[in-house]
Amino acid sequence: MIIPLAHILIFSLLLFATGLYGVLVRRNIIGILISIELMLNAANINLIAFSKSTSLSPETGQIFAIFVLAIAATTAAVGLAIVLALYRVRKTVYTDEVHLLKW
Amino acid sequence: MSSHILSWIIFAPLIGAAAVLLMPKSKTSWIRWCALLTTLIVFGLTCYALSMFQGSRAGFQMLEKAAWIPQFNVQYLVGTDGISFPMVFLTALISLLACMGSLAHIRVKEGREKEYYFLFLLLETGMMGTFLALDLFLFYIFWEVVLVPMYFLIGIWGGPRREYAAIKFFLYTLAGSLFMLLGILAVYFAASPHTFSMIDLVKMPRDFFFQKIVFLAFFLGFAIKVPIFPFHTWLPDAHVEAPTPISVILAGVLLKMGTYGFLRFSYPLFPEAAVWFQPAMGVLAVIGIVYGGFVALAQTDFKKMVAYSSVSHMGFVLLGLAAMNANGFRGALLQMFNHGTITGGLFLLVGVLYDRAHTRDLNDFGGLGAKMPGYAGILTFFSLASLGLPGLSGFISEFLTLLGSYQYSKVMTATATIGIILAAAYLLYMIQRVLLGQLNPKWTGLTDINWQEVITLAPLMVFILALGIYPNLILDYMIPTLDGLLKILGGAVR
Amino acid sequence: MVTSDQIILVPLLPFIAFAVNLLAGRWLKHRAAWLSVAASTIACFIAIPVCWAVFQGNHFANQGTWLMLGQTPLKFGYVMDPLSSSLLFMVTIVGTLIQIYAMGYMHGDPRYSRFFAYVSLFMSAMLTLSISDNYLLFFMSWEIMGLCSYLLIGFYFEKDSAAKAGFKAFLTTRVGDVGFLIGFLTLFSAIGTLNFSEMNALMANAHHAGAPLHAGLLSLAALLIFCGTIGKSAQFPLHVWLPDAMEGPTPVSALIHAATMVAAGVFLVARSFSLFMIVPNVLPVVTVIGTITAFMAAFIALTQTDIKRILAYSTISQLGYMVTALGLSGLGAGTFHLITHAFFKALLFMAAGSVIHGTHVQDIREMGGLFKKMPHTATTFIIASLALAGIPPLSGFWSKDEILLSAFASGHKIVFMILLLTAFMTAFYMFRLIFLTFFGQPRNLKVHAHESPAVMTAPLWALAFGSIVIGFPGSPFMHHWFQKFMAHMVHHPEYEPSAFVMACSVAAAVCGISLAGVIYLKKIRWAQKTAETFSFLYRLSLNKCYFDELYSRCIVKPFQSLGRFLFGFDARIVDGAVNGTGHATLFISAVKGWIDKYIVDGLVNFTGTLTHFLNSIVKRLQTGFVQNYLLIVFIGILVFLVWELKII
Amino acid sequence: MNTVESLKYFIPELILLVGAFFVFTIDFFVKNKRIVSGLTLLTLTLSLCFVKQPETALPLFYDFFHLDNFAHFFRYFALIAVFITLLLSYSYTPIRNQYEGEFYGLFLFMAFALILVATANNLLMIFLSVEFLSLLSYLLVGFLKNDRKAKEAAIKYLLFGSVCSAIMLYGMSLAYGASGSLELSTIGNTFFFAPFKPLALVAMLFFLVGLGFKISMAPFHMWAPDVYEGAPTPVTAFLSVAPKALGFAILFRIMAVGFLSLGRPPSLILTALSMLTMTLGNITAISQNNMKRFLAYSSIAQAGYILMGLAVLSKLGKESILIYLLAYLFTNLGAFAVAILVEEKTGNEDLAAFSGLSQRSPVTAAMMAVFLLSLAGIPPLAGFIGKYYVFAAALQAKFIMLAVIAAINSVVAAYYYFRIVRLMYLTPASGPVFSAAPKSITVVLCLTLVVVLAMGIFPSFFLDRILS
Repeated sequence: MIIPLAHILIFSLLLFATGLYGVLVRRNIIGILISIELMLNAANINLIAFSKSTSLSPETGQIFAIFVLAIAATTAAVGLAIVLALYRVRKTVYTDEVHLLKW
Repeated sequence: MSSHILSWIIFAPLIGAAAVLLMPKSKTSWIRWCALLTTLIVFGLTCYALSMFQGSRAGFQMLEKAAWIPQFNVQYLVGTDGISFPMVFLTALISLLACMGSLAHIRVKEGREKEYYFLFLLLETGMMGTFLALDLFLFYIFWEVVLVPMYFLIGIWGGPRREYAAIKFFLYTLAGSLFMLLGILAVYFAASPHTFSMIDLVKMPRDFFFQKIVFLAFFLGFAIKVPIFPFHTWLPDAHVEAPTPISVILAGVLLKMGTYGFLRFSYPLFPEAAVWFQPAMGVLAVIGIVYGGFVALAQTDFKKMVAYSSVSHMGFVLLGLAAMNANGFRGALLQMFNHGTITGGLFLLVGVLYDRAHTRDLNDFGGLGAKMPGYAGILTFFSLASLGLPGLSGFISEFLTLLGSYQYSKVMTATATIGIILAAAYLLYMIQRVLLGQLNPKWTGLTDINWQEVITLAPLMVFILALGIYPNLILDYMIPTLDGLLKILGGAVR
Repeated sequence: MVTSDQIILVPLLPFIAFAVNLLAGRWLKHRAAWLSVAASTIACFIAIPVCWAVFQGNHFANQGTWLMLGQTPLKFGYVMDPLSSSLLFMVTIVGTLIQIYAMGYMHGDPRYSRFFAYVSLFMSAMLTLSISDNYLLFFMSWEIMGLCSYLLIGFYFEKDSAAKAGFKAFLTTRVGDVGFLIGFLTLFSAIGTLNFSEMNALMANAHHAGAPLHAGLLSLAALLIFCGTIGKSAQFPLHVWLPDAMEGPTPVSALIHAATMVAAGVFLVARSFSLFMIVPNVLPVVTVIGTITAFMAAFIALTQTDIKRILAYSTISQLGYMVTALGLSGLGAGTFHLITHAFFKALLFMAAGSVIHGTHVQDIREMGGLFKKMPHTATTFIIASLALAGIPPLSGFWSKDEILLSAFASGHKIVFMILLLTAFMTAFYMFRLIFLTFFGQPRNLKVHAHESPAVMTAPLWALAFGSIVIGFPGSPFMHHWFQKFMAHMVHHPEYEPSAFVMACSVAAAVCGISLAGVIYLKKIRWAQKTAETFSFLYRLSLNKCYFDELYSRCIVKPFQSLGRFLFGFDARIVDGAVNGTGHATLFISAVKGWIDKYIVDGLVNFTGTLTHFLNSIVKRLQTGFVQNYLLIVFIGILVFLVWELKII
Repeated sequence: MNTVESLKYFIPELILLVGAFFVFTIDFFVKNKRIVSGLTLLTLTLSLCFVKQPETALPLFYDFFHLDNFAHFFRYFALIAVFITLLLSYSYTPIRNQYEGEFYGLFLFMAFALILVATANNLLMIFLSVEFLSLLSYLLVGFLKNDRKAKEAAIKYLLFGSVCSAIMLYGMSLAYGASGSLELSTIGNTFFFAPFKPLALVAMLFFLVGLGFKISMAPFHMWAPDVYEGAPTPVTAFLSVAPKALGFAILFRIMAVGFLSLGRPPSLILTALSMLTMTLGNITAISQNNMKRFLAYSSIAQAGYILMGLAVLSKLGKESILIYLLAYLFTNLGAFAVAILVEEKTGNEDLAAFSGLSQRSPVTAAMMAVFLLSLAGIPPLAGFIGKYYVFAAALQAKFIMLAVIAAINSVVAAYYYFRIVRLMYLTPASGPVFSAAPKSITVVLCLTLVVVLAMGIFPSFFLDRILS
């Protein structure tokens, strides 16, 4: 069965939107980090879908996706490290409690 | 070509400034004498250049040329002609006197002489460069260089509202000059080959619509500097707050940069647009004359009154420019010079009084004529020159201006003459309030003007008297160039 | 032997005296006066031979380029023609005599040298004006005279009234001067020259051709030039400064405000006579203004009590005579009266100064019976008054007769009647002054009068001599030499002498004198009675037609004064244009200052305020919540997406 | 060009990599951190020595990297920026702790990452290098231990940056889908054809988000003030200059190669963004009282001016970006050097610390005044040359409205720059008199001052080298 490209794209767009929504409304930083992962993965799905359908050399998109996964992991790692450090000094992981810097 | 006299004139103050910078802060007398010596040398150089200047020639003289930023075809191009040379001479003179005035008047805050004289000399370089640069880019650089020292000089050594006045002056002028920069760039890109050199640019024709737009851009820059109504409100503040010698420079030289800009750049580059804007310029000039006069009349602050009188008098310059005929131009350029000497002197005199009485409230004085006869005489002299008494220089420039503007528009001239009556009114009213009447017992302790101050004022008086009696002394240098400019504008020399 | 070019020395010498006195006055002290008098005397001795040569029918002129007006050179030079030589003759003599007199009068003044410096400068300017050959030079010296007038009126500047009077004088005349300035600018644009001789030639050509070149422009020019006269010669409605100018030292009043400077306005019209003759509709204006001035001033003089003010109004009145004469095309008559008037009016002032010097009061009601105490002063004063009243064969008779003749012969009967009435009033008020001052009994015992020193009385006698004889050149005894002499200048109508006019003139003068004698020597009550009967007219005259009060009333009770005056409407204009100039404009300028502060500056400040306002909004976006930032990013993306899709 | 061939053009980068690892290793064993810092400087110097101008544009590593004159300029730029930042860090007390060596090592990586960004020529490489840069930045911002503000700044930076990266990545996927390639040139060629234009525009917008975040372009600038305030001051100095410049470099490359064929719309959008950025930056800067925050807003506004050069997308525009960035590099680092000095001496980050500086330390005040004037674009200083160039580029391309808005903005900018000048010169002294400045800061100050002046007075020398 071949899933039409449009379906995949709509799915990825929904995934991206979900991620964006999560980023905008979650208060927990960990949650936001996870939402970011969703956004990255939405892009990944796009890349893979396109690599199959339109690309001259299908492997480039897929390789890109693998790199993105790696980067996502790194971002999460750094992010969690910083969250940890933040928690150590501020005793919170909620964005609405982190607003010392403003105006 | 062979001698670099103009470059020396421009950069000698800079060398002096560097020397001041290298001196130890505590040696205030060294610093003072160094500054005075520098201004004196610049004046000497200017006199030397005067001896080389050929008044009968119309074009640029003593040109010096070197590539500066070849990527943009920017040249170090300086030269002088009958329009700029009087201004250079005026700058050298006023700077020298202002420096002498600084020695006498300025109560330099503890240990800040060094900064003061450094900035002062830097300012002189900027002014000289502005008047001598013939490359638009170079001109702009010098134009801006003038601003910064002025900001500090007003801001640090000024009166109680100095910070406000300084930043107001700075921002106003900067706003104008940025638009001028856009105009300069537009001219540059419209020229083929791209160039900033006035010598080449003058020869190129420009599209009429383009001229109008760019004329406006230049106009904004120059109008704020002059200042033309309604861009004048920075002037009273700056003048009032600035220390005396700086007011002198401001009135004596800086205001002229605006009108000089019209003569040097706006008119030759955009002759058709200039003609198109002629009525507007004339109307603004007349408004400035009358308006400045009225407001000056209402002032109770001595310095503010003189400041507003500048608005009125610079209006005459603009009126002469707007007339666009031989007499108008001559009157305008002469008025530029004369206003520099006269108003410069008036500001010095305000300073003399302020140093003694520590107030400038006109209503507070009275009867000083008996107490300070020397001061009274000199103040009366300058006031009379300012109100255009024949025999003193202010008259002849106003007369030529009016003659010129009469050929252009009778109504404007008639309205402008209200300014003459007003000038008499506010100046004599000032004299009445300061010098005449009963002596206010508060001022029994005032001493008369001293020799140092008289020496500062004397050269100005000599010029005022000499030009009033025989204006050709300076007009001879101006006429060929101005007539040449008139030909560019398409008018016949009548 | 004097060559004509040495005439330049005439104004130059006093100028040198001025410069030296000004700079070195502190060390010269009383020698300053000698310097000025010497300069003036030498100038006199240089000038008189040249004038004499001109009287013989010669004509001198020379000029050099001073300035380029466009391509036209503007030449400055002198011209010695009948007109300028007459004036020069009068000014040098009268000026020198007054300066000699001033040596005595000003003796002991702390600013003695300054006084003589100013007077010398004035002499220099007046002499330049007399011989100048073009409008610009004329105007320049004209203005410098104005300055000297200002300085000398305010000479006792510690007195507020003196300072204000100077201010008023300068400003009022300046209004006229500006008119004059525009006037000759207009003239220049019409005929392209400012030179008198060239103008005369052009006008003569135009006259022969039938029509002037630019009739409209030239009329305008003539009217505007006449504005200068109105200001300088204190004609209605700009006359208000002259009475106040009496705050100055008396020699100044004699020199500047009686003999010379105020006459310069008349001289200006005489100088421009070819222009006035050729343009239509201007001479009637001149006549009307002159007549009104003559009558009004004489009317005011009737009731004044300050000795100098009476003389000041008398001067205004006589200047009105001269202007009327010129307006009636009587160039010879006007100029003649100018010369004679200078002599006897200067004498009157000097004698009045001598009285003041001797009594230290100025109010004639406090004087009386001074004849015995100051015989020289009194005698000369009476001689001058007789001249002024027009008693033959004194000089004033001949010149006044000429004016009346031109009014009569040219058919202006109303003008003639008014002038005759004025002559009557003139005689009356002069002799009222004399009888109150020199005759009767001393009314104030505190006044201890004494005769003035010789340095003052000698010039009085010299001028008295002049007042007697100076009229002869214009009299039938010398076959109206002066009028013929003037006719060389510009073609103008001449009238046959008329015995009727002479008789009327003498009758008016004699009536005036007798009436004054009857009232003020015998029936002093009549004066009061008359005043009560015609209380309206009396008060009008006493209050100088309310010209001065009008202004202050306008400020205090603007509406009260509205219907109250005979000259209400005119006075209102006066108020606006002259008296109130300073204060009215102060009000306007206060408003303008407000505009400046709130509107013009406000626009700029508004930009600043706007920036700060935006700042306060934009700043609030920076909440510190990272998700708000991301929301803004999201909104930004949406906005730009929509926009992008629109521009495609 | 294959890997082995490419390596010989890659020596400076290799030196940096090796140096970085070496520094990390040494840091374990050495107690005297001066040795570590010396080593970092040595590495940078070595790297600088080996930088050679390519004769032609080189497609390194199978055209993953594109080393042309443009990239070459940014190699120098990155190395100098890092070099100066390190000098600044040496005298910055809060960094002095046991992790000091790590800090230096991270900066060497940073230099490496910057060069990668400058040369990247492939969507994959662009993504990777930008992410590398971002991750390093997050770490450096949050470097200070137990600093509440620093940690907050780091987490905000990370969240904001990651979201923007994700959006950009989504855009990349769309571009890839539309063109079927990750090569910028191929993408550019494909977009020439009409049907792809809407998709291309969306992709471009997403690129603008990801890179606009790097260059702090409004409305993607919101992180900047908070992060700048929270980060250690030398890092702030660095962030305000280097990543921003490299962001411009890569954005220009993408716009000029990838999206040039879209014609006018990109220019229009960039013009709007430019106006928005400079206006927002300037307006907000007016009321700031914290020096770092103040400079953050100023740097946002400056980004707006540089965007003018980008918006016109012409040759002159490109030159104007390079020149503006160079002037900005030295001026801004100079200003930060003074800010660090003042912070060190007074322990206060507020603008008030500058009041009366001219009496307390005339030389420092004078230098600061020069830097501020240069930022305000007053001739004859470097900043003016930059501003002149962007104005020239805008006018040449007839973007008159943009130029006028920029001119008005310059006046507003002058107003707030002069606030500090006023504080330094016009208000009475308060606070301690300065003793001698640390040597490293003195070096930085002298260097930047000389360049700022020289570039203003003899710009042709610099223009020759940049534009050749």
